[in-house]
Amino acid sequence: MMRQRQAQLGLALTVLVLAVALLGPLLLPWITGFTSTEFTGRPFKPVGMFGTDNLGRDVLSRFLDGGLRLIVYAALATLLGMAAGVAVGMTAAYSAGRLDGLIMRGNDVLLALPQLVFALLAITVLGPKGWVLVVVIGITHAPRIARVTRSATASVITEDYIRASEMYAVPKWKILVTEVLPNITGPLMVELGLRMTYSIGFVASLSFLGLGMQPPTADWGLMINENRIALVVQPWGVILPVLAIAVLTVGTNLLTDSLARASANLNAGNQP
Amino acid sequence: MAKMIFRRLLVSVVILFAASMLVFVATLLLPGDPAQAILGQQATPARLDALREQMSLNDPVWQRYLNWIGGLFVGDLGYSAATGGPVSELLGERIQASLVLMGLASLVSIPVGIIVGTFSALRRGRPLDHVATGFSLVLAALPEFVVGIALITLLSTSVLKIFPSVTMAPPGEAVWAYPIQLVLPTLTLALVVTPYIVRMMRATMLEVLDSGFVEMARLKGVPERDVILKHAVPHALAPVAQVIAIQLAWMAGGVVVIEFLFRYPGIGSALVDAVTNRDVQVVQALSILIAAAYIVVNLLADLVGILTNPKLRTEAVR
Amino acid sequence: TTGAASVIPAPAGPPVKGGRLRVGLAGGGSADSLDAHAPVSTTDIARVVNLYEALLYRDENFALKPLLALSATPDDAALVWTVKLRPDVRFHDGRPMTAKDVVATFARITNPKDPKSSAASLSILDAVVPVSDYVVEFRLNTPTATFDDSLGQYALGIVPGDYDPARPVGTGPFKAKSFDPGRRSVFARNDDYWRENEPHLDELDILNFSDDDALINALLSTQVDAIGQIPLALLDVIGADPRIKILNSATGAWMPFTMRVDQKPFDDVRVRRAFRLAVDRPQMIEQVLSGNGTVGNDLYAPFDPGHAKTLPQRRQDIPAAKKLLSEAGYPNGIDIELVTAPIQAGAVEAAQVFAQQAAAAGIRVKLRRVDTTTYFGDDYLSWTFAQDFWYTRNFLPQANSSSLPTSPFNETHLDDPHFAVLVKEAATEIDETRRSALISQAQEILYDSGGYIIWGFPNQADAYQSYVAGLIPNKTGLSLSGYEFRRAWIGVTR
Amino acid sequence: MSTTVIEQHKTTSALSATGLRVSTVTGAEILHGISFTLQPGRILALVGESGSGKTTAGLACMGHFRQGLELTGGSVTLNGGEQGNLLELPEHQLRTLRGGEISYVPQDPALSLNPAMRIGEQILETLRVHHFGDATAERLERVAEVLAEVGLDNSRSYQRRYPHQLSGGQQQRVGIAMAFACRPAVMVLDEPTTGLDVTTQAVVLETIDQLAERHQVAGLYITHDLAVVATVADEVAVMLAGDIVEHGSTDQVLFSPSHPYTRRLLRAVPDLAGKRRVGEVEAITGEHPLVVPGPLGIPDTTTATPRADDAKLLPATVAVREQESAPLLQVRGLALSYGGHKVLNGIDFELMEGESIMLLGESGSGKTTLSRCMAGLNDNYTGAVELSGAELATGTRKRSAGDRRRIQYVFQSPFSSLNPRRTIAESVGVPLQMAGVGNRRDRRAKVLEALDQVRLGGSYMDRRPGELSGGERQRAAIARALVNAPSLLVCDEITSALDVSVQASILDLLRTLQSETGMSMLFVTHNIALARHISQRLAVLQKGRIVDLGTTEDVLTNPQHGYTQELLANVPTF
Ligand SMILES: Nc1ncnc2c1ncn2[C@@H]1O[C@H](COP(=O)(O)OP(=O)(O)OP(=O)(O)O)[C@@H](O)[C@H]1O
Ligand SMILES: Nc1ncnc2c1ncn2[C@@H]1O[C@H](COP(=O)(O)OP(=O)(O)OP(=O)(O)O)[C@@H](O)[C@H]1O
Ligand SMILES: [Mg+2]
Ligand SMILES: [Mg+2]
Repeated sequence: MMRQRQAQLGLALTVLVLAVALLGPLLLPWITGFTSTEFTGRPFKPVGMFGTDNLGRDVLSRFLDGGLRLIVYAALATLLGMAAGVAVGMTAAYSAGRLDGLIMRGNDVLLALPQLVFALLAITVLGPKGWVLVVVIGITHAPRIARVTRSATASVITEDYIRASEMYAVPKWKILVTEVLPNITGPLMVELGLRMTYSIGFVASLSFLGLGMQPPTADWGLMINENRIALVVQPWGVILPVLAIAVLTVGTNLLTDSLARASANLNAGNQP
Repeated sequence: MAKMIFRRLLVSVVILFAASMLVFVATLLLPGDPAQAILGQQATPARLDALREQMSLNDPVWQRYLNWIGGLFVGDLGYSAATGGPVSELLGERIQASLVLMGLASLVSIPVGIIVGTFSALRRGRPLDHVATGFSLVLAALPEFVVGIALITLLSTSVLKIFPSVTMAPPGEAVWAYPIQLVLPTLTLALVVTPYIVRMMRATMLEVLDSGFVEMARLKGVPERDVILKHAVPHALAPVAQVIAIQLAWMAGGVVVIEFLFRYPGIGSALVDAVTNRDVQVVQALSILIAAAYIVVNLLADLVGILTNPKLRTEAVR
Repeated sequence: TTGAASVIPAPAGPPVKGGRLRVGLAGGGSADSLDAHAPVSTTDIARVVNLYEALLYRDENFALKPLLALSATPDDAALVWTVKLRPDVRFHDGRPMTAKDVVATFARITNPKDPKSSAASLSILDAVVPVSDYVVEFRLNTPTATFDDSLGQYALGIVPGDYDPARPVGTGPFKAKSFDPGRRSVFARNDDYWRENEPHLDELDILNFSDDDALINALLSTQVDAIGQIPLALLDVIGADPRIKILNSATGAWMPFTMRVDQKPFDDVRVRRAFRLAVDRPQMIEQVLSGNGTVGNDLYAPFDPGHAKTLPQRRQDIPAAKKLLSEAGYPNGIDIELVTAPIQAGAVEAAQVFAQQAAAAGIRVKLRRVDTTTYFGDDYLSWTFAQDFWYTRNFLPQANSSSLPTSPFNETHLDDPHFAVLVKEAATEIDETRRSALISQAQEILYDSGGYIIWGFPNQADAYQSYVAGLIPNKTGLSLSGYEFRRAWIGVTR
Repeated sequence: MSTTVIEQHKTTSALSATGLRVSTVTGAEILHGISFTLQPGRILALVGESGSGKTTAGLACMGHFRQGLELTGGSVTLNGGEQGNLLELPEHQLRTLRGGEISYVPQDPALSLNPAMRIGEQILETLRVHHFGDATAERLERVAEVLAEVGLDNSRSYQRRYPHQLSGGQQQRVGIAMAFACRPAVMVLDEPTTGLDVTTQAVVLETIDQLAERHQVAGLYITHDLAVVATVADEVAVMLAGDIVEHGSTDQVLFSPSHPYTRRLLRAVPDLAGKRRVGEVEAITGEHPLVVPGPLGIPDTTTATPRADDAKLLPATVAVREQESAPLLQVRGLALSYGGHKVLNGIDFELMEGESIMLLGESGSGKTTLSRCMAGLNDNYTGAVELSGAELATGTRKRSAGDRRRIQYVFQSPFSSLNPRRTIAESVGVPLQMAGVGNRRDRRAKVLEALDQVRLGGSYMDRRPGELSGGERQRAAIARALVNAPSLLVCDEITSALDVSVQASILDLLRTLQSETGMSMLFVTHNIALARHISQRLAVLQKGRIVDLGTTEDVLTNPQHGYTQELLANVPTF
């Protein structure tokens, strides 16, 4: 019951932020009277409901327009990382032996490289483009996900139902997809939630360091960067996006956390 | 056991080596010419050439790599393109400063994380547990600069004006000579790191508390305090050590944002500087340093795992 | 637009001696140096101004005043300039400053093997000859009526013959005490300073900050006494704090958009005009500078005596811009990439505002933000449409730096023979009135067909604790009284 | 707490539980008010199927309730009740009783001993918390003494071992030593021999018996193994779904049961002598009712009368052996080792068409390894496995689809052999899919047929394993093996994870299927008592070698090898 409440809360929070992010751009300027790039007053003045930003644009309009990209990039990066990490992790665990060792050591090398350095370098080399962000963040996720996937897979592949499939000579990829994958969704969901949270924070952090989304894009991460200087004076430019990011990450975490536990229970039901 | 540790050590060295190669290649890709970057607007072809020669940018790549690796072994990290001085000199103080910050944050977050996690597990489902899990969930979800900015507004500029928001120490004097300046960066870092430890500690403690031997200890009449301290907690340490290792490693590479925010003179801000200045040698040195830190803490965590697990510890004995 | 905030009610009474002033400045990094002749970052400049002194300098009203010189006078052909030196000046190590040192200084700066930052503007210099202990002759290869202007640069500090940046000896009001690149530098009072009663302070600390945020927080939490260059958007708010005072100085510094006149689409003067007409300058000042600035008229050097004040102020005229674009072959508007970088506070913001304003005229701007290093990297001076930042200068040095084919920083790639002739004539014209007339004519060319969009001159705003006294507004564009901390004193004990 | 004190209470009850009620915090009642008393020196066996509440009752005697359970009524008193109701004592008083006055031996010592603590220290800890003796030296002495009492080495170095350095039987004896260390008046033993092989089990039972006798300890012995009950208990209480349905002396309950449940339970227990007719019983825990075939494969729904030697029901064997036809499966010189460890040491045997062989051996003897070699799940063996005269390739992937189809393998644990995320129909359909039955409709039809064969029926098609009981899952697993009509079914301890009654129904099913389809069967088990109920021939495996092979009757009545003789001597019977 507790868990259900948690899932509901998580879903509500996530949907709330997603709704803002998805509908916001459509509802402009109808809802605020301004577009997100229009000037409504001097910078950091209490014009409009939440004041103006560092260039004198309407904060609420920027806010409504600014969630989509962050969410899309973070989601894409997470998915990319999940896809790569899950594929690598499952392959490693299933192949066992030398290949496993090789893959996991390679993984360790990647893990040892500081993520932020990697991101800094990649963005400096390739420029702060959307796909670069997605790929960079995705790649930094992959080894971590691979690790989790590998250990989850390793505990599943000792199960007899995998042996049974082996016995019927089910192709290996099919065993991985139909037998293993559904049974490691628990840890993967946890990982997904964690990585999603992390991606959102990462995209925002890169914007904070001036490496992420580029002006004049309306973007939550960038908004924090642009307006944090006036935190004392006109905090809304920071508080709105920070709140949205926090609510979103907390929401996704709650949701995946409860999903993961539900799925763990489903598996536990299998044990005597 | 010694053999096992030796093997891990060997693997770690190989990994470090591979990482060094990756780092080297990655820095080669940095656009622009470091010499140009240093000289900036004042660059003339003659000066550029001289500087390139001085930085041995004209040597073939493999030779530069070998030179660099060779230098690493004798503690020679090369010369900073930006200052012209040895990298080791430039970084020495900053590494110390970062270590102090990380050390302090660990001193706060590790015991707090372990204690809160344990209590949360013991009070499972009760208000204290809900508060602790809720807090760690929210904190873990917030990007670090948000935590930092929130603390600055709360404790430094707007609400209470207790702590300085930036770090400043006279040259020649260490940052830790002014403890009050360390409060906010330490607190931010600790707040970022603690929730993970709390969550891991809670999860493993829950598992351990449900285990047969804890139940058995209770059925033996062992007092509850001993049940927790002697039977349960030691079993939670190995997985928590892993998490702590990951957090420490994250701190090594991820304090950038926090150091940047508080103008803390550590390796994080040095890294951002170095990347924008194309100070390749410094980027390389820092990357390999952080990689080494990652490998070392993980090795330590593995060691904790081996030491707390008699099965692994006694393997050689049998 | 200089507000009431520029009136500084200093702590009452005569200046108090003693005390330490901690100055926070954003910028700088591990590449910082104390070299008198190679200042790059703002902190470098602040240090150089206080350690070293040039022969002449620009005062707070941007008037050229003698500093280590007593006078600088040209001969009739403007080929030889005679500079009389102040006789009572000693270096920090106690040695007197003489003509020999001046010669050595200029030799160091123009050393062809290792030219320093001002070498380019001294290319006209043939030889520096000591006439007597305190008289020096500058012999030029090109007649230059405004050579004194060149001598008034802060990067031309006179240093002893055996100068070594590791032992930074100058004649300035402060001596170097310690230096930690990218972080902090400490200076002590020069007790033998030649000016009476100055400096007031015992010690001066200059602290580097990585960003404005940290800078302002440091001021608000009294970790520093004064900070240079605060974001204009925060002026009102910071000023509202009774503990804090604001120094708001109008300047001649400018932050232009640069259009390469030799490249499509800007090789067509109609396109350049259209772009200039698309800008709403007052709104630029409002949004980018929060109103703290002076509207520009696509002309630099507003404080030059020859500044063409009579040219009509350009205003936004969307229909005209559209018409011009259409005539130039862009009836459906034009797509353009604007390269911007955080080279100066407000630069990226100005680019965004421009993009927004220009859209009305069918100019679809795509911003490409790069980091400063990239901006000043290989492609510097060859961007088609970009931005730049210049401190206050008079017309001729500025034109020499940036508007002639021979200029080291001709970012607009302007190559107008008529303009070049006018500049050359003005440069040799000793008579000030006539020179001014020539300058006005040259400016008219820029006004009509130049590659710069000069939309305004941002004010320079600094903030300091109200117990700090002696700081005055300064038009040079350098922060905090042009970094002349010899004036500053601590009003009350804190 | 000296022996003399206990002597005084010899006549009174050591522990008496009255009206124990326990329910989950969500309100479901698990114990419906059960009562029993324990006498010094006597052992009460609490028997019942899995989930009937035995452990819950045992723990309630200790005043302990698992997370999620709570006491709703009843009392427990010790030594005639002078300390009052144990369940109402404050925590600290209860603690002094636990491990001291009343102690507990857990089911699984591998999980219940702290893996990070030396065994001597674990026993010492018990003594310390109960202030046994005055000084550490005295306690150390007691540690050595009690280890000797349970028949373990009591040297210092042995005491310094960690649990993982002991075998399962040794671990269990450490558990008993720990429980016995403070000389308790009452001991609760929760299935202490489950998971041990018969030889070790015999030793442990012996130890318990002696300790109880010698020190006048009252014992509550929880088990589901009626054969063990016959060996160890003085009294028996039978539990069914949270109630004690029958209570009496061992002889009375085992040989003249009065409650129908007890009777059914007893009938499900396989006996070595083969006197009881195992199977034909309706599974007690709601298993699907079985239709029992008569001698000629015709369903026989008449009431069952005990018949001797179930295996004789299988007529095919006799016929086959008489015809001396070619063997279906021939194993020659099969050997396998993991690293330096030789697991199989040259196995030779053959299996006729329609014949059932039982492969018997203790844990670790190589049973699973051998059967997996035949199924092709182990591909690193040497030697040959021939099917109908043709040598099989080593791994399943290398075998032809036909070979794969003909040998089918059923895994030991039904809890791990079905993918919890796939429906029964999906899992059962896999062999068909891989055999190239492409059409979904055809597959479903065949799956349904197989499910019918194992008496599950169509309603199970779209369920997932989590919604099935253990017996039902095992049936589904068997259905998967049957769906392609194999010639040989390899069953690896397929009933060892199940309750006796479920085991009975599975045995029934296998016998029926064999007679229906005429397939051969290799039935792997460690439970010798099953021998007469399932197979015509018996092979005894020890340390990777077949040490005895012959007809069931021959081997049981006239064992050749010493190991077989020892097994037969140790098997508990009643
Ligand atoms: N912590 C618990 N929360 C909820 N229900 C429980 C809990 N522990 C046991 N049960 C339920 O109580 C019933 C009795 O469990 P118990 O463990 O006493 O059975 P058992 O007879 O010991 O079975 P087994 O032979 O499998 O050990 C079962 O139906 C079980 O599902
Ligand atoms: N994959 C493996 N690697 C190494 N040793 C193994 C492996 N699998 C089994 N063994 C060893 O081979 C021996 C025989 O194992 P096997 O599983 O065949 O025994 P078993 O008779 O089936 O035992 P049980 O009754 O416990 O199931 C054991 O000693 C076991 O430790
Ligand atoms: Mg039980
Ligand atoms: Mg087995």
